[in-house]
Amino acid sequence: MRAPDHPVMSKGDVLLAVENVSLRFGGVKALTDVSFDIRKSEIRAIIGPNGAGKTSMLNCINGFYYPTEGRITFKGVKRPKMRPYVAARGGIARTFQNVALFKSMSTLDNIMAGRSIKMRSNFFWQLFRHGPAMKEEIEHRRFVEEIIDFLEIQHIRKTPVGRLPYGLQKRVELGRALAMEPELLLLDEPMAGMNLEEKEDMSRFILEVNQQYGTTIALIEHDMGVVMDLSDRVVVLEYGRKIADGTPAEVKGDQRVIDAYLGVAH
Amino acid sequence: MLYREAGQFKTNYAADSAIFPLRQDRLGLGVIILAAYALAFIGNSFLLQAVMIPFLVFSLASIGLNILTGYTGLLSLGTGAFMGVGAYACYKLMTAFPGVNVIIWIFASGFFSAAIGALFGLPSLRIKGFYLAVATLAAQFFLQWCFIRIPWLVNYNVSGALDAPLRTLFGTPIMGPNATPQTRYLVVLTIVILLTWLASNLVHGRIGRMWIAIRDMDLAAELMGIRPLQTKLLAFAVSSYYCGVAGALLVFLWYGGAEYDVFNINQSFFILFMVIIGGLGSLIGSFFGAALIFILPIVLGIVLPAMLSPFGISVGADVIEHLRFMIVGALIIFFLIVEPHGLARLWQIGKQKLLVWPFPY
Amino acid sequence: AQDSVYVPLFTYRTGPFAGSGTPIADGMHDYLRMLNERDGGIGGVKLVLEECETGYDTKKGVECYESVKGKNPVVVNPWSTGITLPLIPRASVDKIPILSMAYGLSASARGDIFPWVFNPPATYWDGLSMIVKYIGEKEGGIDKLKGKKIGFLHLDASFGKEPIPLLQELSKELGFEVALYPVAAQDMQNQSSQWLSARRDRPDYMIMWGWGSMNGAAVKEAVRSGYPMDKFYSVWWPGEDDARSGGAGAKGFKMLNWHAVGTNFPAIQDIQKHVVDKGLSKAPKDKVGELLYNRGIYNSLLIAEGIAQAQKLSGKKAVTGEDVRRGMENIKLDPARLKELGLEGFTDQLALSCADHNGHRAAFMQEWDGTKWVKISNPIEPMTDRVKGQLDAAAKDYAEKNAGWPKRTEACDKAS
Amino acid sequence: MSSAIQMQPQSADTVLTVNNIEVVYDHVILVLKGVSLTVPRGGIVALLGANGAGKTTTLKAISNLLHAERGEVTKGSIEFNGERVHKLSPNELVRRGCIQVLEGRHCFGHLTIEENLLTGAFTRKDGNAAIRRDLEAIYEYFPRLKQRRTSMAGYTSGGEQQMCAVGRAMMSKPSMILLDEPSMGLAPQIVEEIFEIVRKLNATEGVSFLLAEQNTNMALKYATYGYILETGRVVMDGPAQMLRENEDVKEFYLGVSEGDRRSFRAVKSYKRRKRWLA
Amino acid sequence: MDILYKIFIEPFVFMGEAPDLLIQTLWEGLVSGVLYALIALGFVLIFKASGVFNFAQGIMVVFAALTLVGLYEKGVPAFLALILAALAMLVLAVVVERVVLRPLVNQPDIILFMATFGLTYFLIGFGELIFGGNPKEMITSALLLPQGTTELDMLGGMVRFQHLDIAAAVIASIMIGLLAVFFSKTRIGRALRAVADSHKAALSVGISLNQIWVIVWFAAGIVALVAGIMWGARSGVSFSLQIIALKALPVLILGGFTSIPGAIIGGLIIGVGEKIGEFYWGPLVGGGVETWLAYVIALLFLLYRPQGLFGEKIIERI
Ligand SMILES: Nc1ncnc2c1ncn2[C@@H]1O[C@H](COP(=O)(O)OP(=O)(O)OP(=O)(O)O)[C@@H](O)[C@H]1O
Ligand SMILES: Nc1ncnc2c1ncn2[C@@H]1O[C@H](COP(=O)(O)OP(=O)(O)OP(=O)(O)O)[C@@H](O)[C@H]1O
Ligand SMILES: [Mg+2]
Ligand SMILES: [Mg+2]
Repeated sequence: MRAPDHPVMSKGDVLLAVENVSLRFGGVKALTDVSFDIRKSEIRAIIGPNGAGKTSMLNCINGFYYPTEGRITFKGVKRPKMRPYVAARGGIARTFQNVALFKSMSTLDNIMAGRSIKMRSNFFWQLFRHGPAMKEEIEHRRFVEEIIDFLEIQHIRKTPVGRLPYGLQKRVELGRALAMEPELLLLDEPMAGMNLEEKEDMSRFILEVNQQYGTTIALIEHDMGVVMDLSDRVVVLEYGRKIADGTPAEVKGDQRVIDAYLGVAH
Repeated sequence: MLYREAGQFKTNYAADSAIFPLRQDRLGLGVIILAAYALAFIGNSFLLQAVMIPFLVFSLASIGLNILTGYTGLLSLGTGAFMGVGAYACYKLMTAFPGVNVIIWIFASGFFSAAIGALFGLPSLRIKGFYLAVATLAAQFFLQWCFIRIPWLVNYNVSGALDAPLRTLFGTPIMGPNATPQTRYLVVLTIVILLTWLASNLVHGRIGRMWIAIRDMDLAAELMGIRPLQTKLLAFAVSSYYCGVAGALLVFLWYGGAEYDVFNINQSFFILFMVIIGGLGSLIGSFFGAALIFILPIVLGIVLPAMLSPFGISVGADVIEHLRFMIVGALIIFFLIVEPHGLARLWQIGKQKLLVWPFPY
Repeated sequence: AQDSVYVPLFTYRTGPFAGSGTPIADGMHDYLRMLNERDGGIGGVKLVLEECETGYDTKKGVECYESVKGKNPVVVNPWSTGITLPLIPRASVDKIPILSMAYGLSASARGDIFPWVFNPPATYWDGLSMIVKYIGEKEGGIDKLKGKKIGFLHLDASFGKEPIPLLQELSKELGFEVALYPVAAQDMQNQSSQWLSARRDRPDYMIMWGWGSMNGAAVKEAVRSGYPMDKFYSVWWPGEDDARSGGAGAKGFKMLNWHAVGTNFPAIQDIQKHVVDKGLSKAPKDKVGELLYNRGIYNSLLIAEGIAQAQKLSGKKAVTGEDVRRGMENIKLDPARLKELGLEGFTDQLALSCADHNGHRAAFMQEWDGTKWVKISNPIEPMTDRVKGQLDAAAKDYAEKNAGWPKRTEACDKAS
Repeated sequence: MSSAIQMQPQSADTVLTVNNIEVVYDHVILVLKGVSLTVPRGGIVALLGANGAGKTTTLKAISNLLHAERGEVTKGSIEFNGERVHKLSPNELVRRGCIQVLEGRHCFGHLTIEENLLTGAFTRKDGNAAIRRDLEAIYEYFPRLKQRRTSMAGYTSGGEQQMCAVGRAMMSKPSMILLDEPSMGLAPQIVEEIFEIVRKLNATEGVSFLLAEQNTNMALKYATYGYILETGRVVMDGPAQMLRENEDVKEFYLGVSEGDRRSFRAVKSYKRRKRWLA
Repeated sequence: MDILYKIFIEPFVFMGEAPDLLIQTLWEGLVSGVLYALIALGFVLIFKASGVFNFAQGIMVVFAALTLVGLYEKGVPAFLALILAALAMLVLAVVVERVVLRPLVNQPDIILFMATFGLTYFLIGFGELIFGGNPKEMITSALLLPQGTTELDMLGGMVRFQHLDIAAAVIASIMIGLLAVFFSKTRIGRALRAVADSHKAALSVGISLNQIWVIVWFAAGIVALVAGIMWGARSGVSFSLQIIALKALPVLILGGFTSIPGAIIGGLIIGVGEKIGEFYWGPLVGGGVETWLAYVIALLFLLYRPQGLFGEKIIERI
């Protein structure tokens, strides 16, 4: 895979900063005054009980929701209200809690669709499927095949994703997000509904993406084992508020986190 | 055993991304196209004029609507009107510039309906599903009203209708009363094949993927950087282009003159049904759908009396018509139950079974 | 078959216009069937009758045309302006005469330009001029129309709009005002806005150009909104059912017509005897003789006459489309001939010629008395002088715009 | 490979018997290739297996929901309380006490959380008071639902929907629950809560459970018996205790190798043993 | 300037000048609105319960009315014929459920929509086969529906109220009230909305789709019968009535597919809107704007609320 073609930031710089973000839906306060940052090339976990506002946080980051208050800075640029596709083009990709694949398309096409923003050939060439259009198609196909190989999903390349079991769908979704060559990858419970073996595979992919391409990752996950093992830093939300932020070890020991989320068993 | 994937390996991505990767499929397609051309010389005028030409025209319109409804998931009930825009535009163009070959105007007329289509597609950013149908219905009724109310559109004809003046291609009349069914059929066939090929290129490329992405999950598509409005408008424009060309062909190469009323809401429904029955999101399905919805009733009209007469039942044309309605209705339901994803899917399953034949799975 | 003549009948017993289409279809069929039953056909050749159901749908109509074309039809009656239009150019190439009786393209009255199309006995323009003339006379002279207001309630389609240019010209000339009330096909049954507007504009007269269920609904709405029925006129398409639907309030409603209603003619009684009573007809007994049924008879009368004339002129028995076209150009229905046919007094005389495919015959006004139509006027001649200019211009225009339009190639029969 | 029937002798006290079923989707895709299992009355049976092994398909075959997805059982039989399942419509099955919690939540998006729960009681005839009581019980299990009771389910978070789906099934007072991945997307505390509920319902009301679960650890902790499915076949079954101690199960499903929990970071360097069917 | 005056001033001046006509226009609008609402209501019932957009509602209206009139013509007493017509709708509901809906459970909306089109075709053929294509008169007086007109002198003019229209409004309101209560306050009502949301989930909690469908199709059949009587009394009973059903579309869309009150309010807005538009502004462009005005009105409302005035919110969450 090629390195992302955005202005280079080095490891450790703040890639994304969330400052005092609040989000309300009528009476429901999904987020209240949350601040944290994500640094370049780290794996940042977001955890918290159900309904704590984790998904809403990701939705704010990539423009699907507009924060009622507060601001979000990405790569040093404070963003006003923006549409999700602008965020995507700026280098933010994500996967979804409820798989949101294009059900009728094959795995290959799903991942190819992820590359739409990288494709440039104009309508005219598309019409004739010749010249630049075909060249581009093949070039990107090569890239996509790399992802497919990487995720070990060659055997389902041409299967419509609607027919795949849940776990594989999650994997294809990751592939689709990777196809965008994002700088920031938001993963919303990528391992839900997987058994251990598959979780291990998935962890492997996430680590590899992170280490090899320096992709920054924000990860929501309920499996504490995964979170503790993979992440560099963890932010904990409860009822829309941030209750802890720190390294996995710190967070694990935090009494509030134990009360609110982990329970006794961990 | 003739239909097998085995032994056909693809060594490069270009070959693997081909629209018909299987050799047998390519062969079959060639045979069908050849047969279609051959038909011009062996078919009688009823077959060409009353069956094949309209069948092709409706197939083209179905492809148009399929791009919008099937591929992009935007329900439209304004197809009839968009076809009308094409027809009226073509009429204005070819009467204003009689010197230019009419084929050019037929292709050009599509651009007018594309523009109008895109205009009425604007609300699609906000409105979805059956609700979007209202925007297209507004188009349907408003445009139809314009067709009646603006006599300029028909060059102030007293009849208030479109007529087809004589136009030639390479010296042979292709439009107007003197054009033979053969030549018209050949022209329509060529245009339809050409446009189908282009559509197939589009839907198999980046643009097609963007359309399908919008259809399957528009929120996710947007979160992946696909601009929803642009993509939807493009679908509206391309779809209307096809409908517009189909409309022009309908009036000038099939009817040879028509009133505004042929572009009414029933026409819109008619095309929609072809698309659904044929298979949403399938080009070949558009042809199947057109065949089932348009040709089946004709066949029934011929076959039914012949079937009933041996039993000494001679029934009137009206009873035949009633039976025809009932049978077509029942068949539609039947096909939907057998395969809700349309005839195209049935075709696919058939091919899959053939691939593994003689084993069931 | 050698010794038969193939006459397809385009009918619509289905669809939204079936209410008007069915009695016409019955009348057309029964008269020709009667000739078969009673006389063994025309001139000793049997007529092969075949109905083709169009549902008043252009698509199906064209399909019908294509399917009968191969069977050498001697004449085609499209029974819909929408179907007639695409058939006009085809017919002249296929050499099949088209009989669009008092509908279709008015300009096709010009036989020299439209050699294959016939639309007797009068065009819509003739019809409009007759109504205006009649109204004028009621007012005490056509010049008395000055300052009056005439409403024109029409189907918003080519058919309904055709008379508008003439109406406007007449209004300029005679000084009356025109108010247009278009009714869209999909709103045929819901005309409250039109009649509301009529209440606002208070037209002195209302003229209707409607078809199918539009007519019945209009009568109903007129009654509902209290429009004076005796000021309400229609062209020749409403039937008894339409008037009846207005209930008692419809009394006084008037329309143009050119043939009798009722069964009081030997030929129609023959229909009852040979066809209806034998169960060969689809028409309920009490509908025989109603207005639209008899309209169908008139249509068939022209067909039969065309065939008979063709046989006479060509000397053949099994005549072709070309013969019949010539035959139609020689139709001469005078009282003597009508009597011979058992239809004495059924209709006014009609003579067609090579140049005149219409006849521009007079029609009369009839009034609904609550249960039946009553003839209330003498024949009203159309204002030919005022109409002719329009007609010629329209015909010329058509021929010009349809570049390559086939010119008349056959010679005319001078004798007629 | 041992068959379930042999190991768990069919007794009068079986609620559910699945006998060698084959399932085909879309007429051509063969998914289950002869699956047999039994659930004893008052038992908790776990159905384990990798992605795409056919767990969901098995459950849907049992609750007769397959035909809604163009799948069909082409061979074998399923009996619930001695009755052939495919003769019953899904709603009759629910009436007889067998209810399924679908994989992937499937709440009624336009209904509020409370209305969702109440639809669960659709087949009940024991009056409003009893239904209200059970509703309160569910709110007690899942306090989060009580807070969100008037929200439209479509807007609630993934975990909230999952709780809602589980609660909804419990509202029907079933005698057997087919749970498809109940723990998916739930916070650890709630996962435990759910399994506690399973145990409690099982112990106090004798409800039988068939659990398709990826969280093998949990599942085997609470289940009495387990089946392992792989690509449409049962490859192993036995009492939960036994499975927990099986080396293969430990390796693939419990993440314990050589006695220790593996780290997720370590997987890159670690090499797996062979599988059963590979 | 002149055109601006004609658009923005003149119509209002005219309203002021002839208040009687304004009232009459409003009344006509209300009446058509009620009649549109009656048809729309049938759509709503079925949509609410199964997510099916029932294209066949129009033909069901015709079918119900024809059955009633046809039976009466055969000599069946009017009220018995009414009951028999209702029974016929029950039979239809059962057959449709068995033959069409049951095999198509859990299919996409558009497929079910298409199936109802097949049903429409079938019913058209079947209906014409039985009843013939001839228009028939509604048996208004035999059903004891009031006829005649009240003319009120008011505001310097006269306003006419048809008794039949008043009756239609009353009957429609009663029916809508009953249905609204039935569907919002009962267990069945909740189940209905559940079914519309997801067939699969509804099946899984034991809601009997079959039973629900029969109930709503029957209810929609009854609504169709009432609509058929009212429309038939106004413009005759014939197959062309089914075209009118198209007018229910903007009403539905405006009111929201799922809302019973939406159907009536949407109907009134559309009815009044198009009459006022046609009457006061139509002449500026030669009239006949009624054909599309309804859709444009609906479209304007939709831009403001994409799910219709009272429709269920379209859930967008990811
Ligand atoms: N569009 C919306 N409208 C109304 N409420 C919303 C909306 N989106 C989220 N909420 C509410 O905000 C709260 C936070 O939801 P969110 O999905 O962010 O939770 P989460 O932390 O992702 O939980 P889970 O772990 O269960 O997925 C929830 O209570 C939810 O009901
Ligand atoms: N509707 C369908 N059409 C075609 N194939 C399907 C369909 N549903 C499932 N399958 C196939 O059936 C197989 C079994 O799927 P199933 O969902 O039962 O697996 P699972 O064990 O529940 O997996 P997971 O743990 O991911 O939920 C998979 O290979 C899948 O591709
Ligand atoms: Mg979440
Ligand atoms: Mg599963």
